[in-house]
Amino acid sequence: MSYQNYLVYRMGAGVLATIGFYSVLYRENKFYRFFEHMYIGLAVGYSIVALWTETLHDLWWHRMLGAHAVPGANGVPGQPATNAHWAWMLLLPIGLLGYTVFNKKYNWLSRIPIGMIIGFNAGQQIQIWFNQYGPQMKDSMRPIFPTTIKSFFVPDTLHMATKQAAEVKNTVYASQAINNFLFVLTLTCVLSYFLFSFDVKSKVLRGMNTLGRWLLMVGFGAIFGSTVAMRFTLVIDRMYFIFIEFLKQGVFHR
Amino acid sequence: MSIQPRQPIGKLLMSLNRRILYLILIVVSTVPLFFQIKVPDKPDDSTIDMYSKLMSLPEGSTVLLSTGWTYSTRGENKGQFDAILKILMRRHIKAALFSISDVTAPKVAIEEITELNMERQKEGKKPYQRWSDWVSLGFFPNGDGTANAMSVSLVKAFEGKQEVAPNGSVENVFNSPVLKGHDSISSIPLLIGVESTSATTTYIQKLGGKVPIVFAVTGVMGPEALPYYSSGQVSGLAIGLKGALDLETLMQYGINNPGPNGVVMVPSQHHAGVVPGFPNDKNYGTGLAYFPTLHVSLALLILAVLVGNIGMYMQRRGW
Amino acid sequence: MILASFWVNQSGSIWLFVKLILAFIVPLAIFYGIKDASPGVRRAIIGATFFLTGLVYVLYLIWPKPIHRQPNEIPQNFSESVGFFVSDTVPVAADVANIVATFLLGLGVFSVIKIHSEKLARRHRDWPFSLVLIGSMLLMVIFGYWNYYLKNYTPAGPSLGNPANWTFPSFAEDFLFNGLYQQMEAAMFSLIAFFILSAAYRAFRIRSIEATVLLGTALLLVLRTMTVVSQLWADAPFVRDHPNMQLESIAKWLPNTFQSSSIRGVDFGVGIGLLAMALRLWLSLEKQGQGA
Amino acid sequence: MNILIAADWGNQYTDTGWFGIFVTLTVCTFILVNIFRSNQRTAKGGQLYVRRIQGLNAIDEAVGRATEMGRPILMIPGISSLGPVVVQALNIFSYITRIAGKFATPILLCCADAATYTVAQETIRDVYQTEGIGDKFDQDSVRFISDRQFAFAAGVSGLILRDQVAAAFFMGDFYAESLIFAETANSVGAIQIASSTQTTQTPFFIASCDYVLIGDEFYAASAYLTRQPVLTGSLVGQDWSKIMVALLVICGALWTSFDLGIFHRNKTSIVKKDSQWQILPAPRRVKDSDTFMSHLFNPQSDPALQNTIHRETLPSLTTESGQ
Repeated sequence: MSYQNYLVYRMGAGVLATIGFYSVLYRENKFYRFFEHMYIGLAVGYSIVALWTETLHDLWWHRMLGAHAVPGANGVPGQPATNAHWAWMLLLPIGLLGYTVFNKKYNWLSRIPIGMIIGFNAGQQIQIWFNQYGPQMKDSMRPIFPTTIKSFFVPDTLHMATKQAAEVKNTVYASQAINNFLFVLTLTCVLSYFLFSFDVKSKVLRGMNTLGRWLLMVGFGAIFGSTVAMRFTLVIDRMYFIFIEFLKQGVFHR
Repeated sequence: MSIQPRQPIGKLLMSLNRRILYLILIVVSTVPLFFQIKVPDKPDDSTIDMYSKLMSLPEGSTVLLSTGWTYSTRGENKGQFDAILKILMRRHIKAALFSISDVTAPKVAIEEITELNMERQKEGKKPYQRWSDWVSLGFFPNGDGTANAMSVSLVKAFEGKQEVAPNGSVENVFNSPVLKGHDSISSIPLLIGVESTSATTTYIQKLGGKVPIVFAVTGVMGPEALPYYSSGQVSGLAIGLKGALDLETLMQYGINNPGPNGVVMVPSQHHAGVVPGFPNDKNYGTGLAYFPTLHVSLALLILAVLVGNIGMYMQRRGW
Repeated sequence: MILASFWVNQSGSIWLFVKLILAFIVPLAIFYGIKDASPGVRRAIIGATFFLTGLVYVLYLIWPKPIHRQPNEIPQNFSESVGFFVSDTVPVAADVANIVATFLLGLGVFSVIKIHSEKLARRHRDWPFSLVLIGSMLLMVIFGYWNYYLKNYTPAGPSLGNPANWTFPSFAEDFLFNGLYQQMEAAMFSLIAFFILSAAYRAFRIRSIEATVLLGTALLLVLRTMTVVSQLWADAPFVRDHPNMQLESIAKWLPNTFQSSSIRGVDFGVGIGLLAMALRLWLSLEKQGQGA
Repeated sequence: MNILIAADWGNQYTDTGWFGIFVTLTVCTFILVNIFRSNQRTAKGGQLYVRRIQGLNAIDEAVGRATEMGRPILMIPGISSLGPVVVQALNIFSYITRIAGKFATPILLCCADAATYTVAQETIRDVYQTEGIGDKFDQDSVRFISDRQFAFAAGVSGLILRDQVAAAFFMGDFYAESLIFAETANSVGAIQIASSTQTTQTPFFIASCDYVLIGDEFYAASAYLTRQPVLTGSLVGQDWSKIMVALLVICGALWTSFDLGIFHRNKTSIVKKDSQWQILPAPRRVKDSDTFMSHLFNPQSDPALQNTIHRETLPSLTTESGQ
């Protein structure tokens, strides 16, 4: 069997699986259930394979045991030896502690490896907070007053000289100032919506709260709109796979 | 939810059986695939920024190419990945491929490069060689940690990763022409991420400000990545299938670039200056292939929403 | 040149193996010793675990980082030693968390196998499907490792990049992985498109101001993606003279002005919430999180 | 002497590198101070106010319905790896489990991460034990499905369809699979309460779930449900921090506006480059990068520092990194 023929069979299996999954759109059935269980089996199996091949071998085993030097031969350059770091072994007993979780009496020991994972993760959240949000704070501090009154809208820079165009970029026009004001207002209103520990009695704050909720909906609508538009691509891709790649190109060689 | 003949029409429109909608969607997203339809495209500013960034890389430099997509988002990411790689191949830029979001991603990416190489060979061009043009660093399960380590030192982050050299020996990736001498992230001119997960956020958190970053993301990650683009943390962004089509269009026409008949096909106020395209190469891929079909599917969505609302209106009126 | 020290040994040396065995047994012995510790001690041990692991990253944030550090540079003073230590530890810490988490995968696999083998043993209604699950898992594991072995530990390994040199295990692995697994993933994911359609049909009704605002924005952005529509719009008589009225300009203005800002507003809140949660966990202020 | 100080303090504190750390520490201080205040107030018998969160009031209703129908409650703590988000989700779930346990309503908790599975197993068992119904705890009610995103989605939707869950709680980090879960649960008529820390997924939950916790409400949930002083205190601290951020943004916007000049543009004759002020040959107009806020948020490093530091290296190690 040539590789090309194999590919057609491989695609055929994929098509069958796709149809199996789509059958759930009609209703839950045995065909779907078969592929669902096969899928989970393959996925768990793959995780078991990746566990060693992608993580433990490179990150742990190789570093722990090191490697001997390989002498060069036949023009192939040799490789230097790598050092062995025994301390990596300490992680194995710690990891094994996780397995005490099913024991009623000693299950507290499983909190040690868990504590390490959560601890590292929690520390990281503290470390990265400003790096993630700082630049966004800076960007939100947009100038809310125009620096020129020559024009309301930003002029067309398409036919301008480069220097002039750069000048336009550094100018805040009235329309931009209004947009920037709306930006800051939206941000503040949305933030005020998420204040939990104040009993909002003042009318202004309450108004801001409601406005914040509406503006949030604009944001969510925009997310939905831009996402939904692209999600259909996935189903189109499947159809392309079934009808063009498999049937047209694979089976009928057109 | 079944449809009964005696129901008033308003209620009927309001409660269409979902299976009918599903069936229509399948038909609608299949039929147009068989026809070659041309649709107009006006590239987004963020994609224009991405393209100009890619085109301004010095030839022969090395970029980090993070790939996070698998078959699950093939529809969106394949087109973007192909376009980016075509640009890198044509401009002789080296790439170090790796993933922090999915184990299978490097494998998928390598298959994609193989496919593109076959295309190149058909066109009589030099293939993009593993080891001398690109290396695969594989998957890094702890994305946060790896990105953090990358900010400290690339050698430490990619420690122990090996590749097969042309003479058959397995060697450290830092011996390859791609990564030789690139010990620190500061020597890398660009990090490109083709992602379908929030690995984008990880890169911003850990590597933002240390290296210029561009992303090609799926539609759903677009809104998440957009704030980073507008704050300048990301220098360019291609979103979803539109992003793929935009990149393809830009490769065909360039930016502010007069074509053979003197007409500027992609004018941009946002980007000053002319950036050339590759008018003589095969630029279009899945971006153009899927986009017309997407139009029809979206029309169906709008129609479905309209029908539901008309039904509700009619029911309120008692029709 | 290999530097042998307390932490580093030559690969394959006797000392390495002695240390490896000790490194495995001694912690186990310690854990065995503390297994009956009093609740106060337990809490202290767990609290210390949280604190010390988190401290690495907190120090990485607040401790001055060494400037332009050279390889093998000797720290000049205490502050610099700590700085060096922390920036050396950060990449290692990531791997440590990773490796420990990987060791726990066995627990998850155990859970899967237990549930399905019980179904098999009890001849539960769905037992054939449990058989399919366990069978496909075993196949994947067998061929996955077989292929890995062939690729990495046999002389023919490097040539397996080319399908022409494949033998049965490579084909089987490729079939399971690329033929079935990847395609199933794509199929599962693409179901979302169907669900989006039915969710939009059901939920997008003009009921309240909020729903209308959401619907209106969403539709506008969908229309903008349809370049044919935006082209037609741009050619309409009034719009032609007012570029700001183009669908694209509106669809750009809306996200830039309202979407980015409102998401940022939510994200600032989420970020602070996450920071607070992390802080509480790190300092063990949370009562429930540790199950204590 | 100068050299030593530079090496001592590192380049992150030169120029405005201190600012980010300062803001982070301020937020941390707000939270810790308020936790302390809240603890004190509780000791005196008082309690802090927490505003109503609609989605959380529906928890009792959802559990009640599941009990009536005798069908299980499904809980999913997101698909991210173990971290604060998952712990918070499990906090909410332990509250739900407590109510469900009282009525002996069956629960199902599906995990997409082995470490999460470990914690969940432990947390849920703990809930049953403290409620004194430890013998009712079924180990298999907490399950690991798969750590691959869509295999997890397939497994969970299979469970939803076959077990006909009556109530579903999706809390934590959800990505694309959010809609698969929500629509599948909707098709079997389950009450759904959802929350995603991924803002991009919230609209999908809004479209197909009964109640949605938006953004930060997820983190406020455990404080709202349990009224523990530590949690409510922390919530007040978070609010202070949010107000600080809002004020920072507003003041920054005003400051930047004034720096740029209103209506007629300001000019500048000095600029900061490589953290040193330099005099320009001729004054020019102010750019955004010249503003105070820009300087504050974009620290510049001084290249001169890097060359002047005296270095000693271990000579014997220069060839081998020792790694």
